[in-house]
Amino acid sequence: GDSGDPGDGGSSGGASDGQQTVAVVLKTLSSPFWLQVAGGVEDGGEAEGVNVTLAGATAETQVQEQIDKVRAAITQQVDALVVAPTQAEQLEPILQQAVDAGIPVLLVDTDIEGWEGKETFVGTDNYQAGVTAGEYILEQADSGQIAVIRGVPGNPSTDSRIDGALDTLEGSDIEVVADLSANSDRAEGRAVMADILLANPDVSIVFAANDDMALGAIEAIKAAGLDLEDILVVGVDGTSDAVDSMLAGELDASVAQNSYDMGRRSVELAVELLNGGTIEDRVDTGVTVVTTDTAEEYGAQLEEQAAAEDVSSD
Amino acid sequence: MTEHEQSAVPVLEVRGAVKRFGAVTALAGVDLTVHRQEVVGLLGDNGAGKSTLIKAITGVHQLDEGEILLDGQRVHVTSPTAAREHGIEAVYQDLALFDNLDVATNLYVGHELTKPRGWRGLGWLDRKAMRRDVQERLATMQVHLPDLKGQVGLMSGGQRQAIAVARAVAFARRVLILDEPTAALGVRETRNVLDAIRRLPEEHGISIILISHNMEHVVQVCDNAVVMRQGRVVGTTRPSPETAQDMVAMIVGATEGAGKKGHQQ
Amino acid sequence: MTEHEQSAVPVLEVRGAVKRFGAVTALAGVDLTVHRQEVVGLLGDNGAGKSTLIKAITGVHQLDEGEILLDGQRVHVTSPTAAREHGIEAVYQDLALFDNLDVATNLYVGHELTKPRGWRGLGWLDRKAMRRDVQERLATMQVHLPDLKGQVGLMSGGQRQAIAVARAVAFARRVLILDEPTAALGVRETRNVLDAIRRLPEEHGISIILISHNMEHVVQVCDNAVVMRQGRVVGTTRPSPETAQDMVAMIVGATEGAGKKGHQQ
Amino acid sequence: MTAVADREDAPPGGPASGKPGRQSRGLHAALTVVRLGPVLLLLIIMAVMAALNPLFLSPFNLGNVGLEASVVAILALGQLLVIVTAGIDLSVGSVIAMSSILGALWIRELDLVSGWLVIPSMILAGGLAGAVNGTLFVKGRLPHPFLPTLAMLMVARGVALIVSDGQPITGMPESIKLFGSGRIGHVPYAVILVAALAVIVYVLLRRITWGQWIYAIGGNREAARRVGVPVDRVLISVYVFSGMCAGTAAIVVSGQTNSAYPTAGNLMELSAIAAVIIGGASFFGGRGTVIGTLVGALILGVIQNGLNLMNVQSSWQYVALGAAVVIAVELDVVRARLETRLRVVRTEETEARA
Amino acid sequence: MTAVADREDAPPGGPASGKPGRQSRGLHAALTVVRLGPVLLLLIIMAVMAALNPLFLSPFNLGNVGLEASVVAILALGQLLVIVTAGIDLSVGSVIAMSSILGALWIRELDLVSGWLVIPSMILAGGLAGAVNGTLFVKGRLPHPFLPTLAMLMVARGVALIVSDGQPITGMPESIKLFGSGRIGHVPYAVILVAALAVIVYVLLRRITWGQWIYAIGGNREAARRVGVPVDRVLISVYVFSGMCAGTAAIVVSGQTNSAYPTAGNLMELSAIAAVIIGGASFFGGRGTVIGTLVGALILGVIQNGLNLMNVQSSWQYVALGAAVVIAVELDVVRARLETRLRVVRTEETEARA
Ligand SMILES: Nc1ncnc2c1ncn2[C@@H]1O[C@H](COP(=O)(O)OP(=O)(O)OP(=O)(O)O)[C@@H](O)[C@H]1O
Ligand SMILES: Nc1ncnc2c1ncn2[C@@H]1O[C@H](COP(=O)(O)OP(=O)(O)OP(=O)(O)O)[C@@H](O)[C@H]1O
Ligand SMILES: [Mg+2]
Ligand SMILES: [Mg+2]
Repeated sequence: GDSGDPGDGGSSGGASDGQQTVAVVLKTLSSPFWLQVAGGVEDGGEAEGVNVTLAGATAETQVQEQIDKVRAAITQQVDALVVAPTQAEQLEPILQQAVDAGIPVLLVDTDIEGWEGKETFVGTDNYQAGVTAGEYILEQADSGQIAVIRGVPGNPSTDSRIDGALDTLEGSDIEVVADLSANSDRAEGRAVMADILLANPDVSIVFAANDDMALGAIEAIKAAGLDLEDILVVGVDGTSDAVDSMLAGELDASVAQNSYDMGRRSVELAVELLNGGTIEDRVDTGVTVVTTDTAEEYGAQLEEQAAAEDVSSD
Repeated sequence: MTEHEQSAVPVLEVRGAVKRFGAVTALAGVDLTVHRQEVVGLLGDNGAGKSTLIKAITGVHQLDEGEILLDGQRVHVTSPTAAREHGIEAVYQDLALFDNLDVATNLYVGHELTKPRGWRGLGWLDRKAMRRDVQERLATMQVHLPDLKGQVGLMSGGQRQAIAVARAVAFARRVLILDEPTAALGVRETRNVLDAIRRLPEEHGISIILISHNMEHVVQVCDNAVVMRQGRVVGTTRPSPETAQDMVAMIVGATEGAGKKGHQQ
Repeated sequence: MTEHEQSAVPVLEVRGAVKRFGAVTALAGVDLTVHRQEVVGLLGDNGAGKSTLIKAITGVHQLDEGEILLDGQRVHVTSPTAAREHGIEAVYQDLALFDNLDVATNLYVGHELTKPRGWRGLGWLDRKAMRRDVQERLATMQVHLPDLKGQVGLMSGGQRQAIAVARAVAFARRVLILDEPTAALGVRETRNVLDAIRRLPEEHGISIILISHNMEHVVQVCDNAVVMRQGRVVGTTRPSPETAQDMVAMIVGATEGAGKKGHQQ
Repeated sequence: MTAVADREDAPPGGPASGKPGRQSRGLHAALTVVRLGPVLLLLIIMAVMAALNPLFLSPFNLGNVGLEASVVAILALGQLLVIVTAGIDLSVGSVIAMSSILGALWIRELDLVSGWLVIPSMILAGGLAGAVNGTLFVKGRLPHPFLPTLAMLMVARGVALIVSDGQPITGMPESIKLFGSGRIGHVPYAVILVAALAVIVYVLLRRITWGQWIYAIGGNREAARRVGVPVDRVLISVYVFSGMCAGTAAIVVSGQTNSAYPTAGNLMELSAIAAVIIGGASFFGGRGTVIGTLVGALILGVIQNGLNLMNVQSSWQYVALGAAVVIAVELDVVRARLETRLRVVRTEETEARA
Repeated sequence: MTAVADREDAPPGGPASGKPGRQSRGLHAALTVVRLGPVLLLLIIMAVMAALNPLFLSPFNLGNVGLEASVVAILALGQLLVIVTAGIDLSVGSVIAMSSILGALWIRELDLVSGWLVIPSMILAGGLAGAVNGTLFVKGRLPHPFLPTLAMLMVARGVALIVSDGQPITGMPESIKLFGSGRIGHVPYAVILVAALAVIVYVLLRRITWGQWIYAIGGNREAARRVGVPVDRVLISVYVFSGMCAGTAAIVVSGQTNSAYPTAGNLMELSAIAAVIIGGASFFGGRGTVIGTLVGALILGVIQNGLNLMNVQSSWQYVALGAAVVIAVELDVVRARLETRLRVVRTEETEARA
């Protein structure tokens, strides 16, 4: 630890063997997207020769849990913190405490606009992912009826994906006929889609805020006896399940946020910073639209990057 | 029939009480009159409707038909709270105790002694005063309780009943209703309760309704006995060793009532 | 003292029973002997330990010290199920009824009549047989129940007790324990229960322990009476109109016991 | 009780004394209708939904409703047994995830094509979790199953996440997919599964001794012990059964999504409990019926489906669903009171004529 | 009860009869320790955590534990009252979100700089939600508060989402931020708030009549009615109080995050209920203490904090937390049994000496 002793007790944190420790607190570790990020983090840590500790709340909506995990990292006086805030501004007070305790903070995936304390932001924002999805949809169809499926109501990351897409589609001939939530759950995605199809038999486009719900929606479409060829289904995240579905010719596209890169770059940047280097204050990892054409290649890349069996690094 | 009956307006009068539970008619038009300082015995077979009648008087049940008069005034006893405000206290057959609370607390729930007296719910509990008081009240009934701070739920059947009786006796101001108050009591405790029943009307000017299956007790303490069968009053008598057999006959339905009403149905 | 006493090995024997609840000593070394076809009265003040003793015999409580012998064999009655398997049935003072179930069901819970007879939990319920049976059993006690399908929780105090007594009487094979079985019963129902107590030992070869506060009943039906006070046996007598006064004296502790044990403490 | 307060002023003899015949028949009909209980409630709610949205009553949509309510219904049937014993099983949602993941692992590891090995293994996994719940509660002498089943809620979710590595496992055998989306005519297989399970639960609960014991334990646990009911064993078996129902629900969820995923079944326990309670069971034990439970699950399903059909926004759905639940139980209270009232009036009439 | 079964073989007179003095003093000490109850449990768990991780006992971290446990503790204190009446309040988590959003709207709309207007309005909003809960339950004559509070769980979340438009509202006045992260020495303000609230609840529950009534209603609701306790009013007030506690918890949550957000407090109701039950309250009503509840909240907080410090992965945390909860309540069962046993032995000894 470099400075600013927050407690009187603690020895110098997790650096058991004199190595530097980077604590990575993601939103959660229980979803394919975040496991991908975790894979990047681990590889980054291994490549740079630092200890990384990975943590995440039990679900993306458990803000309080994440705050507790950041607090634990401060107590341990880690050398640097990489955080993917579950809620942007809501994490600012605790992250400012970390900065005040002399721990540099790097943000990944979700930025906190206007917060001076951060060292950098690595990622693309979710709104941008939504915009990209919207653009892709406009490429494929210039008119039709779209149904959008949201995540847990009030979850900013899934909400801004939808907002990005809806803002992009505004003014086009695509009409939004359904806007419902399926709590980021696959089974609920299926149920909601089944109801949407009944009320709006002419739906031709489906955009879901994550791949899980998109895959659930596909099951509903199949069950309704409709042809998947006639309906454009787009998800977000580029999970391996989504890739398999695209390879099977079911899902049409998924907007991937290059999650692995986010994880890896953030650790690399943290180490650079700890070694006295200066880093850019914004690193865009970009988004990729994975389609049936690119699915194979992207899938292979995923396979290679997948997190080790046991994501914990201790 | 008793000396009181003509003396004044009855303390309590029930007229034409009807109470139905779904398809069961528990009370089929019951009249009951209780005079000042009178002890009325309410007799009847199991399921005759005695408990239902007294629950209607104390506001636990609402009558389907009929009316209740206190000191000649028609009242709506819509809840047990209302009955208590009219000075009516009861020992129910199922005792209605708080098994999770100790003896002292059980006696005072709903009548708590508080430091600023009038404050009801917000008053500071005066536990010391209550504990002192409890000792006295239980002493008059000579119940042995192993521990006044013990949970009432763990006490013996008789101990529980004694607590319930002590509670009602303490707070009755106008009418005290006792539903089989000595059923679980020991020999001595029973004697004490019967003594209290005899003493209280004089001492505190209250009237008592006693439900009992024990003819001896009824003869000992009651000024008047009302016999019910199948939701109806089938007779009233002045209890004495001589009329005990009559009363039993009325209860089991072997004969016409000796009182003003005949055996119906 | 009774004719049975020397005749054979006692059906039930309790030796040196001690039971403590935290700081309360409910049984402080109790001995009890019940012979074949004998009716033993168990008397004592409220809180004397009568109910605790019978709960220990039926396996509801486990004794801290002491032993229980059935037909001279030492047994571990670790649960009420074990007691039932030994042919012991009891009416508890708190009745232990299922308020949510109807009369017939209440009588048969734990003893259900099923179609493949031996099947216990998985047997098909023979509701018709049970309902037929119930009618009979209740008829012998002459209780009026408004509706056999009514919830027991809504019945009157005496109706409930009658159901509990009918249940125990039906299934006892060796020892029947009755804890104040007539406390809530009407005149006629009480008479019927007392009759049954007198009849059953002969007819079915069972023994009975009767807990009661009513000396008259004890004199009428008991072959032998055991008096407890404060967790100890303070005397035994052969009940008769003449010894009734003695028994009362023993109960309230006014005199030394007339039986084998002296008044202690 | 308050409903009769206004009648205290009526003259003795009662208002019904004079009119026999016609009114009586009307009364009888009214009583029959009102006694339908929760079913009446469901019909009212369905009528409202149909009025609001013409699509609602289409046979296909009714199939959808059945399909969507089926998971909650299966869980609720297991939960019913638990609630009748005055217990609660909070773990069922997580157990869905664990069971389906464990079943899916079989498929992946052994390359099973047929579901007939996977299905029993899912049910078994659920039963195992239930056995742990029941044993902890009963043998651990805990006063209430809230904590052990809450612990299982966490542990089962954790196990699901750990063994699946947080990843969904896609690809289910045909037999399982059938339960997820297959239909015979308009009737989904899942609905047939629910019906079969309901019959089983009905028989267990009402026709054999075990069910009698469950009601007895719920009515008075100590009394059940005293009359020789093997209380401990019955209680454990009830939790095992609830776990097996969760395992059965896992089949439907896996079939619906053609996959097993570790976050499946999240919060489903609350819906299942709500269904049982809406169906008239008592939290204090001893009361509850199979029909009521099914109707409770259907009420929740109908409301959700109706709101989706009308494209009500999720934030408004929360409000609408909450309001609908309250209205539903409130209607049932009114219905029950009306029933008592009608019975009393009928008795009055019978007596008046006699 | 089973603990004494093995003693049936002991000769009459008992094993303790011969040994007075020394053993007695040891007994007395043991009994005193064992009677500490849940506190003893907390100490054991803290000792384990300290052994596993040296950072745990640092004053700063203990402050962290207090801060992290404070939200659950505040909710649990309100929930305690509800559970003592044999009820349940499922809405508290959502009410946190609704209260904080409503408070934050004040700030945004009126540009309030001071918290002294916002704080009461958050508490008030919580109380209002509680009033609705209580009124629906009591005046609606519902048999159990599960459904109305479940409905409020949904409605309050919906309202929070609707009025905030799904967006968090950032920027809280200093006074609120103080409760979120301020400390006096090592003691967080939030902990002081909890302590103050605990004293209030203690007084309400144990020192004044209202508290007496709460225990009475929980012990026997019908009896309470018969002895003249204003049951309806007391029940409603209990839900209002629980709602106000949720409003108070909203202050701490808003302070910690310097904002209000519509998903705040998610699932907190389960933790709050768990804390109350771990603290020894009974779901069947009539039992529960303030100290126990605080200890229950602290036990959850300590376990969570310890796991975080050891950087246990969230999937394993589920398993560990579940296991820890079961072990904790199981230890308490053992402790209670030991206490009874020790009391009996002490009585035996006293008698033997007499
Ligand atoms: N709440 C209720 N619901 C339905 N039936 C009831 C209810 N309360 C009482 N009854 C019925 O009404 C009748 C009268 O009951 P009640 O308790 O008044 O009798 P009782 O005279 O007190 O008898 P006992 O001497 O046995 O106490 C009985 O048949 C009983 O089953
Ligand atoms: N479970 C228990 N826990 C604590 N104390 C108990 C328990 N059961 C009984 N006691 C106490 O033990 C003593 C004996 O009780 P018991 O019920 O055996 O008396 P009893 O002779 O049946 O009296 P009654 O004639 O009043 O029924 C009483 O002081 C009672 O308070
Ligand atoms: Mg009665
Ligand atoms: Mg007794």
